[in-house]
Amino acid sequence: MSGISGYGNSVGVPTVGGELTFDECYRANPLVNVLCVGALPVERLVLGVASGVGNLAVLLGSRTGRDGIGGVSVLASAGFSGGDVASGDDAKRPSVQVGDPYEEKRLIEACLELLDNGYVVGIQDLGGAGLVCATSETAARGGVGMDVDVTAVALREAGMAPYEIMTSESQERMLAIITPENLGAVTAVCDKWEVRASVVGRVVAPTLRANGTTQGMLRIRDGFDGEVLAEVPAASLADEAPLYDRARERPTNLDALRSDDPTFDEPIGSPNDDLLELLVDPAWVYRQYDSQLFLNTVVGPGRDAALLRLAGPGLPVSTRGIALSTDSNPRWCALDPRNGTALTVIEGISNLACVGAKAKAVVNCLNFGNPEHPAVMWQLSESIDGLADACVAYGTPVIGGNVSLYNESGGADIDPTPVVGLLGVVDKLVAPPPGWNWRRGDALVLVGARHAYGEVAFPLGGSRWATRRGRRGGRIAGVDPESLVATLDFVVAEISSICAGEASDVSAVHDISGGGLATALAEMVAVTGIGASVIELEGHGELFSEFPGRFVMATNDVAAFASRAQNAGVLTTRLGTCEGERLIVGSMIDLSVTEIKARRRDALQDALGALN
Amino acid sequence: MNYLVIVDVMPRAGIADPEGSTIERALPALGFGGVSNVKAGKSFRLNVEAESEAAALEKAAALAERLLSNPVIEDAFVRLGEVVGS
Amino acid sequence: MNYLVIVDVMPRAGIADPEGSTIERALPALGFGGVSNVKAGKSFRLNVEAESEAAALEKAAALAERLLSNPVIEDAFVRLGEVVGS
Amino acid sequence: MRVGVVVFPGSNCEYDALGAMNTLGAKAEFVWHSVTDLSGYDAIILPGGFAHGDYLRPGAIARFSPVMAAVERFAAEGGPVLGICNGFQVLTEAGLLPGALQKNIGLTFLCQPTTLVVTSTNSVLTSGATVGQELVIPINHFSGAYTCDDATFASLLEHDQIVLRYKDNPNGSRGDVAGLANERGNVVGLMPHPERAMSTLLGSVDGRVLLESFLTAHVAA
Ligand SMILES: Nc1ncnc2c1ncn2[C@@H]1O[C@H](COP(=O)(O)OP(=O)(O)O)[C@@H](O)[C@H]1O
Repeated sequence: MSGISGYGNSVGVPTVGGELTFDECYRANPLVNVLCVGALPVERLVLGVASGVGNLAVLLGSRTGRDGIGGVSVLASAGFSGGDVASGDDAKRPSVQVGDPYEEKRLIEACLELLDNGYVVGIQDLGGAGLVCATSETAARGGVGMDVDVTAVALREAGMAPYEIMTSESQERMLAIITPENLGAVTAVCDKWEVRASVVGRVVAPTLRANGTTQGMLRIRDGFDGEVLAEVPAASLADEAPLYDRARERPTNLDALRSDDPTFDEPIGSPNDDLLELLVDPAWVYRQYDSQLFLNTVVGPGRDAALLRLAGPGLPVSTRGIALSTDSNPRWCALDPRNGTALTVIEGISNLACVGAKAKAVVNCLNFGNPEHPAVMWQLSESIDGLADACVAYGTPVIGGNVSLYNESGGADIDPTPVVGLLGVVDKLVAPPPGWNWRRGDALVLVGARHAYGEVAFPLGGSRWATRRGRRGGRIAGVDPESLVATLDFVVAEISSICAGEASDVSAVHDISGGGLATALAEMVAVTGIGASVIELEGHGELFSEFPGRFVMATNDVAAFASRAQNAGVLTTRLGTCEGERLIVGSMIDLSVTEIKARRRDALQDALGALN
Repeated sequence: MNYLVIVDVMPRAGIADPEGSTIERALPALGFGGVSNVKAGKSFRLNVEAESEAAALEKAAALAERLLSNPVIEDAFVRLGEVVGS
Repeated sequence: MNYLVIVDVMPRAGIADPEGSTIERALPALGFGGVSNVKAGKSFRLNVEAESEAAALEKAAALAERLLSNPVIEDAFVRLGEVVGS
Repeated sequence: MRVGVVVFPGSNCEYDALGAMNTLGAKAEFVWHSVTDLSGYDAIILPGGFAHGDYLRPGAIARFSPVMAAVERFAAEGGPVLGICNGFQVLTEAGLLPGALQKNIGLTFLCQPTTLVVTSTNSVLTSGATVGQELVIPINHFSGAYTCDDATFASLLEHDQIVLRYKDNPNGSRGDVAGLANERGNVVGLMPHPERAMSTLLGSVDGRVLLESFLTAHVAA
């Protein structure tokens, strides 16, 4: 959190949302996934392509140190359990990176100014495998060769070997391809922002091969006209990587795990106490992040999805909005990586619907254990299939992502943790969506199927309720895409009309996800400060079962609302009324608003309290 | 006895020190030429209850290692200040 | 000559030191009893080009006063490290 | 009304401040930190962000930027100067406002709405508000706990320089100070972000009364 807060706030990127998951399996393997969204007019798009023989490759930003050398190629492909890394020669270990948001901020400003002025032919960030990667990829995409002078790279440490310079993963660097005529102008912009700029490479013509085809070569040299230290076809590093077909095997204990289902035999206990235990307000986390910079955050962290005006410094005025949601559910995915991943996507789409946004695109980060373990490879493969299934069913292309493998320690792999990020669009955003603030007297309606699709009406496998009791087995819900799509479209239509400034009887909306219906109701109670009386439900399963694609909505004209839903082919159930100072759900839940608020507010701080 | 112990925590050699470099870059404009190699770290002062100077230093070193510094990126230097009282 | 100078910057007496107090509060739970009066500040190391030790210290003191510390809330302590080179 | 919004390397709220000023009908433009002449401007804003990375202490390096000597002259001549968040920190480091801003008592960054109480209208920022008026305006900072010695605090009270206080102190600020003016009232610093409270779509319009005061201050002066 300090990393996100200290770097993100300072570099000037509002952190508008997120997801927080605690589980024993991350004890030695904490995961942090970051999704960053930018906006630019399409005509200003510049790609990471080197072109134009004679053009220069300019390295911008930080000096290069021994940061993370071999990070991608060595650490990422070695399990830490083997001891080879831990026991390695200390001096050879890569330096840990210390981020410098101030350097990055100046680098960003300089790059934007270079791009605005049209000084740049191509540009790429330096990430895994550093300069090797950036130079070979830009050259390969441009079908050209590149000569790189390792001695031209500004260094932070003395005595770095050429391979260290080329593979260093020092952050806060960019590689820009420019024409020689623009060098002076580029240097001037960089000087203004106090950003270092050194010409480290030249675009050269591809070499003609014996068979008549051409091939761009990446040549690493000691001085531009000096000795050639390495020479490889650029494409061999960029796109011609070896393909593995690793052994996959369905985990042998999966059937046993799935049949150990808390749905059927886990004692009911006290629903009141259970509900209080499930309430966690992540505000303690997100208030450490600047969520408002640039004045576009209409819905910030803490609700279903973030909603921003599609605007920004230097962008044309628009009344459109973009919505973002990130989701993951390792509990589901451990039991069924394929459907668990699909359900995770559905949860993301549902979150977007709550702020009136139609899902347009998905990104993902696949966090898995050691893929050399056949069971992990099977999970990975299943999860990707589940993602593909969901994206086909709901028309949401996967436009990017990342992979984090070898999350293993002491021989134990993490639970499969695909994290999805969804981007949605609101066509007209002139008023905020309703949020969770129902009014006294409003009718409460469950929108979407009351029962889960499949054999069990209210599955508890993989639920937070069961996990808290140490029950990690069971089955998760199935999905009926057709009724789901109708429900999602209905909610989007209802909420987007409010965003467009139209009058509506709807006052609140929240999707049902982690912690089930009871948790969704309690969260809304905590935020509005108004209680609710809800009908008797079909047992504790209905309180705590988690299957996405359902919403709690509040309306002051339930007849009109129900008929709109019916016309759209969407199921609704009248849950009760917003009233009083208590949340009462049939005979199972009876809690005061004050108690719900307090427990939710303090849960995280109490749990993590030691240092605060 | 009660010993005053001072713990300085500095970035390790080879680890980037953005704060130090930023200060160093700013100095010439402030009229401070001839200053180089600026490193920025932390300093802690604590009163440590112990049997002897050696014991106080040992306790502070353990504390420095476990809590006050991140040994992956920082070195801790522990020294005695003057005795505070008994 | 080039002198290594160490500047410690500490919160002034009477000025709140939330970082020091937080560390102090956390210590017993981490098994470090008998530690009190924790103060948290900063430490800087610089190479100062000067004619003599005294001149180096004087330059560093001026720097500490003007830039490295905020005299409204902090005290600066300047001392020599070992000579770095000539 | 020409408003100069000073941009240091590392500033990040400059667009927001500029936008707020322009929304209120001013002609705002950016002033790069190396500029030494502010004669064309009627008012100056030091916006939020992390000038020079906030390294060392927030504002510690920025106060030495060339523009600050010009800001000092501008203020000495009675020109309205507003420091928002990081800008407030720069003003205290530069000695244009007394005291200092320390880390929040909880040692975490805080981005959240706060309720402020107007405690003095004796400043270019609060002249259009009324004493006792409550305003909901977000804060967004790590080092926002105002501190000063007893003599300074007594003098602040005596000269009615505390212009905004937190209703529910979020950061350990001495005397709940959220915003402060110099004796003359033309230099004001505050930790909350009035430019973030300019639109119902984004949650609050309570920043308007403050920024409108600031814009009319020049005319009144
Ligand atoms: N899980 C994934 N799903 C979709 N696209 C992916 C995934 N993993 C990687 N990609 C895409 O492959 C490209 C290379 O990814 P990566 O090697 O992680 O890039 P980088 O090192 O620049 O972050 C990127 O365009 C990325 O979006």
